[in-house]
Amino acid sequence: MRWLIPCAIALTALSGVAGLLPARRARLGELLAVGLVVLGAALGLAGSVVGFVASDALRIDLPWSLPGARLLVRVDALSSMFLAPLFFVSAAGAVYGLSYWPVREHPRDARGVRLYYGLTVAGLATVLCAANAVLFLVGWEVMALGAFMLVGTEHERAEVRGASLVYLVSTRAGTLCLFGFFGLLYAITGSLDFDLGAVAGRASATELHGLFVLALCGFGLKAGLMPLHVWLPGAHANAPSHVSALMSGVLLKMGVYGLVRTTAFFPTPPLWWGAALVGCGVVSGILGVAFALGQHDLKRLLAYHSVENIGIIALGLGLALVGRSLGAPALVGLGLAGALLHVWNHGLFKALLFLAAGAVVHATGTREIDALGGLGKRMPKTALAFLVGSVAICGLPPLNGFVSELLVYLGLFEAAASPDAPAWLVGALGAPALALIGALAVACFVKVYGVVFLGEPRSAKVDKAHEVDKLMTGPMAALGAACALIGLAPALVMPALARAAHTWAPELADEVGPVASLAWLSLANGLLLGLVLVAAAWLAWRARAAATVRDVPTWDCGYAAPTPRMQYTASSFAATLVGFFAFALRPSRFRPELVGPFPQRGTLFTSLPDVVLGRLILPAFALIGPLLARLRKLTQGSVHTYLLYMLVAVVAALLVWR
Amino acid sequence: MHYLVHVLLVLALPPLLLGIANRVKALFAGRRGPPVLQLYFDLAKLARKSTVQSRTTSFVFRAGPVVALATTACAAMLVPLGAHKAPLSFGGDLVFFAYLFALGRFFTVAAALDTGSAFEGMGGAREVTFGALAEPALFFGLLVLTRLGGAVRFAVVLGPGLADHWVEAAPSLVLVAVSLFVVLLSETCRVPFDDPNTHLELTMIHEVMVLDHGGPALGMILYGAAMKLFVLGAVVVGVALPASSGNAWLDWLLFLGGMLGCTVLVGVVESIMARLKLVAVPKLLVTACLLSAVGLVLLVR
Amino acid sequence: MSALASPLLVVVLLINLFLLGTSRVRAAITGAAAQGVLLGVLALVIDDALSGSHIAVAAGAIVLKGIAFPALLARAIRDLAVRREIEPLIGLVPSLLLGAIGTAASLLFASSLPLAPAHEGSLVVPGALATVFTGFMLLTTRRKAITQVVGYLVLENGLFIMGLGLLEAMPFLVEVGILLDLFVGIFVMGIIINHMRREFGSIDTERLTSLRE
Amino acid sequence: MVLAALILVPLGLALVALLWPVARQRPWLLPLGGVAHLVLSIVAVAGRPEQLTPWLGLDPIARLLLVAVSVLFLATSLYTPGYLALKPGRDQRVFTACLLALLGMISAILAAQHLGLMWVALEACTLTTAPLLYFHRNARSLEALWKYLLVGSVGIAIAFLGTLFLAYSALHAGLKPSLVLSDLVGDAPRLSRPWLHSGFVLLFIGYGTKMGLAPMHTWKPDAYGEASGLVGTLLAGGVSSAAFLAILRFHKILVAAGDGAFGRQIMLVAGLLSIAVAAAFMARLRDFKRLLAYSSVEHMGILVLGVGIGGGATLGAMLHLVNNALVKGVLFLAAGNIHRVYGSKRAAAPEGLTPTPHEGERGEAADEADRPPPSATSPALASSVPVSGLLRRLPWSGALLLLGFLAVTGSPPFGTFVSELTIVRGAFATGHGAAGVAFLGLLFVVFVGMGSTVLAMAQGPAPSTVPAERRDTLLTIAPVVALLACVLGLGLYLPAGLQTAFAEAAAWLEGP
Repeated sequence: MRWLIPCAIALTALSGVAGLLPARRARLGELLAVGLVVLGAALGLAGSVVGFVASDALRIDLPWSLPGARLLVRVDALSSMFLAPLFFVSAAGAVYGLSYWPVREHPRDARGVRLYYGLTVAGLATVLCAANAVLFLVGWEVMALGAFMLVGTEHERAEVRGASLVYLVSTRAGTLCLFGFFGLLYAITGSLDFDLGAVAGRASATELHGLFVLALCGFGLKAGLMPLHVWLPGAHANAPSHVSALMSGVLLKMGVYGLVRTTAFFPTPPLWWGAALVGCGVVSGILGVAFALGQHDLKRLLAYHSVENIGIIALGLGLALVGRSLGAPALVGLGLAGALLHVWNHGLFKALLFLAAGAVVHATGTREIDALGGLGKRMPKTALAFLVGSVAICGLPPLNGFVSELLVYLGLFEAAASPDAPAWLVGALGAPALALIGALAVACFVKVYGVVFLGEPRSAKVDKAHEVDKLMTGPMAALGAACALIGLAPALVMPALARAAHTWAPELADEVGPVASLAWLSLANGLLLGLVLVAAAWLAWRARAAATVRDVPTWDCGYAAPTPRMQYTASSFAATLVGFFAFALRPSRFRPELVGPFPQRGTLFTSLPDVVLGRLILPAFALIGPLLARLRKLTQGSVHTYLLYMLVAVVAALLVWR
Repeated sequence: MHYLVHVLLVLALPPLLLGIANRVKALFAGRRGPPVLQLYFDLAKLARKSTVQSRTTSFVFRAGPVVALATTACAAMLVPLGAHKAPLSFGGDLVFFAYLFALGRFFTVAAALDTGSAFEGMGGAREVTFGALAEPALFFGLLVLTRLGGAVRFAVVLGPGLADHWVEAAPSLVLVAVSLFVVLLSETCRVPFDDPNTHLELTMIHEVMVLDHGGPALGMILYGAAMKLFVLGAVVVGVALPASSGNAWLDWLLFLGGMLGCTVLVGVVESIMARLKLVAVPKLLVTACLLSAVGLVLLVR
Repeated sequence: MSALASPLLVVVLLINLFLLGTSRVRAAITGAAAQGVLLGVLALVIDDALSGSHIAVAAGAIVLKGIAFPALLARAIRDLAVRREIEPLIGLVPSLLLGAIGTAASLLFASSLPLAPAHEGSLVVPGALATVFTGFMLLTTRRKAITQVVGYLVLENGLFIMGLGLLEAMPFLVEVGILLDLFVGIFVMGIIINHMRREFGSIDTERLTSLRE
Repeated sequence: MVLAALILVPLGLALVALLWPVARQRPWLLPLGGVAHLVLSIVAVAGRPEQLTPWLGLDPIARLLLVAVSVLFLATSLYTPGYLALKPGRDQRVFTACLLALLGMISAILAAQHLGLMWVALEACTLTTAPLLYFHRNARSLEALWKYLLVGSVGIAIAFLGTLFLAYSALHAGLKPSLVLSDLVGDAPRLSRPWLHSGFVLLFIGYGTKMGLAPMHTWKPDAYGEASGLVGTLLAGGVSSAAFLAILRFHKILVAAGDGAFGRQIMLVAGLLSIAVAAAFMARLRDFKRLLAYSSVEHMGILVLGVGIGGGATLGAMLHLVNNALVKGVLFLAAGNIHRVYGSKRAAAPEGLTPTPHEGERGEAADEADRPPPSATSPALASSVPVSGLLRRLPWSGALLLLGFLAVTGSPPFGTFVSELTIVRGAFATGHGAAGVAFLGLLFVVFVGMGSTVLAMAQGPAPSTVPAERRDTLLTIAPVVALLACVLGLGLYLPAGLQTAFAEAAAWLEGP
């Protein structure tokens, strides 16, 4: 029992080795590798269930000879909260990968993909059950580097190389922040273990500020909080889709987990921590979805939605922190439960969306939204999966996204009703922001779904697309079913949430959030579905009663010869909304010059590069690089100069230190 | 018993409201106008008609009207009519209510895009754009109401306590009522946001999205739109007219009176105002948002 | 401490200035040789008692520093037909001035260090520092590789002076090792100069700047 | 006896190598020497020999380093026959002999307890390296050699002056001047402070030159850039580490004198300066061998910084000493393989960190790194292609380079991670928070600089112009894999013996 999770980690870590069978036996190796991942995931899921009910049964505490290290494995409800989606999504992704990235189609890198996939999953699981900083960081980096190798799978393409370098640099920046964080924590507590008790009492104000800033940067970089999200769109867009699903669905959440876990060390955090997190959440949420609106690349668009959803999670977590600072358990419970449930939900629906997007890419060979269209008829299962994912990610009832957003909303309304100025400000800022985020998400996903799956195909390749096979639709079905289950019966997951929240803030009562109203929500959802059924049945009955003519073109206000090219494009659809946010998004337009009565053929092209990366970080690099290069003038090859440096060093050192 | 009345009113009354609004407009224009019950006749006729569907469309096209109507009907079950409780009430029903409309919008716009027509795409784009701006305005209003009421449910915020709050926080509530009314006009696609009477595709929002629908589906759309007006009107009336007479049946009459007033107001606005230019629409919605926000600030000051 | 030591050290310092001021390579080599011989003599007179190690060190210094190295270097320039150091990097007069300033600074620095009773008032420490500085100056300002080697030699001479005060701290074996290292070092440098001539046709170190960022 | 054997056996083998008649067999003397040395080292370390003479003995740090250098040399020596087989026509006789002599000299530095002897051995190291650096016999290596020799010799001379100052500090205190370490440590409290301090400064700069600390590091890129990978390995992992040990021995005297803070302050500043200089010079550096040289400068800075911070960071520095020595082997040997196959030391242009015209307006900002450096114009390299696509073209060497890069930058779970984390938390725990933050920031700059170049090499399409017959061989890969495994092992598990060895080393340095 104790070794359930470590066994799962070992199985997944070694799964890729099984995949290294010689080319003749590649398919067997592939099946073996995926089988191991699935087996490991099953053990892991079992372990995470145990973690909810009997955390102590999974505790492992062994000495480890490295300085400061201990093999301290602890699976409490908080870990389980993150472990469960990890294992679920990774198993789904692994099965999907069998058909999406087989050795037969990718002889050069499919084995590597499977190897790194297993390692990444193992790293993720290690992060989640480590209760010692050294173990945590080992898991952290295995995860990050495994994902790096996965992102760089198709490194022959320059775009992929760029994305993987940006990812590597970003993840290292985060890891270094964590070095600092744990170093500082060690300086305060004298230990690198997570069983710290209250840190706050022993730390000075400056140290507390430092700790939070380091944690926010380190974990925020991984989570992709705006403006630390720079690596995210490129990495998600360029990785194989099941990897994108794993990264977006689970890997980002490690940043959230880190924040949740480490803030739990502080029973009364400074108020500004929560406020800062809420601020980050609002910015990430709104700008994330705004960026998503302007994207042409299906997977980049989904990636920006991850930024948005992480923003929602940060909003909930920030609310919980504010609640803890102010001693308001209602805020803590609702905020945290909302954030944690959204971790599950986002893991499920974003993985679903990425898998569906991957199916589209697999079938059509393009990620360009404006080249797609009409896939709903050609890939009905994929289209349905994407529709479910879209409705869920927009936070619309009756699916799961709504439940977590509802919890956050309830917390925000609660905060807004508080007499404390910081609390009601958080509520007054958060609730409308969340509403705006939701509405923009609807706009964005209607756009994607409409342009990709509805209407007519915009290119010949798309026209010939076929539905993907069962290995790919199966995982999508499983994820979609999970979305629906949580949406329709949210009360089922409340005990788990309550335990996790209780682990985070022991002062909370055993029950967080309005379980009763969630039961009512199920009823309301049932009513909604019933009404939909009734209306649909009526319409079907009427359609049968009166003849329906189907074989006609779209009316199009009487235009006789509409072509697919005349359809509304994704860019046009989002143009007005993107225009509203132009101050932050800085979209660029390439407008053809039309001159004369018979102008040349021209193409309007808009693009929405990442502002933080494109306008801030890369220019900064471009600025600093030559500055540093200028320093090189100091070593122009003359040995005289070098000797002079030594003389200067001797004289200066003797003058300074004697 | 009263729940039954609630359901009956929700099902039967909406088309009448549109008839009244049209009659008001006709009066303002000095015309006689169509009969007040015209929409009932239209719906009956549409339900019997056959349909023409483009070969481009899929099941999503038919799901649009279905979901739009179902979400509105579901929302109607959440809103207390006057002093009477709603059949369905739970913590967070306000949020559920708001998101139901978003769900309806999602499928309406998806259905529009399913036709592959540039016109309907354009309409869809406008719909989601203005919807995105109306949402924060609605939530600012809800914030004010929940802060006054102390819980996130219609039963509380529009409950008996509201009358007392009118005494102490009248300015905030006035602002919120106005803001909600603006949201109502926007959500139901009335002037000054949209003109339900015009058929000039390029300037329309809602009408242009449903160009390809016909027959029973179009009937569902029209019925759903009317019901939406009814539901949102009930919310506005609930905020603006929190009076309770003590007698249950008298309360129903009071509510109907309120609805009549609200509908007449819609008609009046429609008669005395011109449709806004599309670029000016966001400004009005932001104004509504600010009104509620000011209401909130007044409350916590 | 013998009375002869200080005058000898003054001569050493004068040779330093001469080395900084001369533009002829051969003169520089001769100066270094003279300095080497002087150091050998200095080893004999530095302590009142004369021990075996003193004699051995003196002999080693005279043979290596006074004869072997200069001969090696002289051979190199004969092969190369190098006569003059072209204008040093900072000019002869400035380098002389800098040398004088350096000598003064060395005196100042040495006076800030507390001296052992035996060296009270002697020029051993300042002389050593000034000579090291002179070596450094030659190394950093002279273009010809060969003059740089002379500079290195002078620098080592400075160390030698310093070491004279501490003869008893250095076991004989270590002393031999040091001289051997020095010998091999100069020898290797000589070989490199030879290769350089073959490779570049010159021993001007200004040419050796292709390795850089 | 064992200690003497550690020095004399390699020297004897060097002599044998000079005389051995069969060229094809000669390189195999190296693994022989490596094995013998490793066995002797283990005997020496395990047996804890009594200090036979006051001159020779192993202090705890030397114990650690001896084994590390021995392992490093063994790996290098196994690599060498494979390497030399690919370089026919070169003077293998002197090369082999010098490699063995270098091993003997490094052992001598490690075992020397007399500071004069240590100096002699270090200088001898410099001289033995000269023929190794001139192995390729071209103008560039000659230039590198000249700089190496001149800068190194002058540095060593300064160190000698410092040694004399130290002896003088005893003389001034009225003690019998001695350069035996244990005498000096014992008399430390009575030594004359001004002489001690000035002496330490001089020693630090002198031996710091051999270590390659900024600003005395200038020889390093040139020498490492022109040296073959295996010579770079021994210089970066062996000689530099030994020079660090030399400094630590003087620091030990300072600590014993109760003046540890003085030394630490210097080391703190010098460490940060070295890391900063290395970081600055690594930015956009495409010549990967010079890049590795700057990485060596950086890591010497980290070692010095660790000791400079003191407290728990000292243990980190000790760990890093061993880890860095091993990981340098991985990097230099892998780089050697790559250089040999591609015939180029220049990495392809990295993607991703320069704004494209679409992604900002600075697209056309002059990228100075894009201008070919003077080296590219030399005829030997003019025709060579920039290195890219290693993972496709040279999967083993490419993967080793990538992993070595990750290891050298302190990625968990490599040993370097443990050491760097220990240094960081030591910094915070001893109140050097600013130094800790600066350290982390500089590590990031280093990572960006090094990462963009290494990635540009590892990734991308394989160039078609590289001759197909050049590929990785077992002998040029297996030793490197073994070294990498050592580094990885040190990051996962420290055997009890090693654990105490590290603790003892730190305690020796910090303790009375």
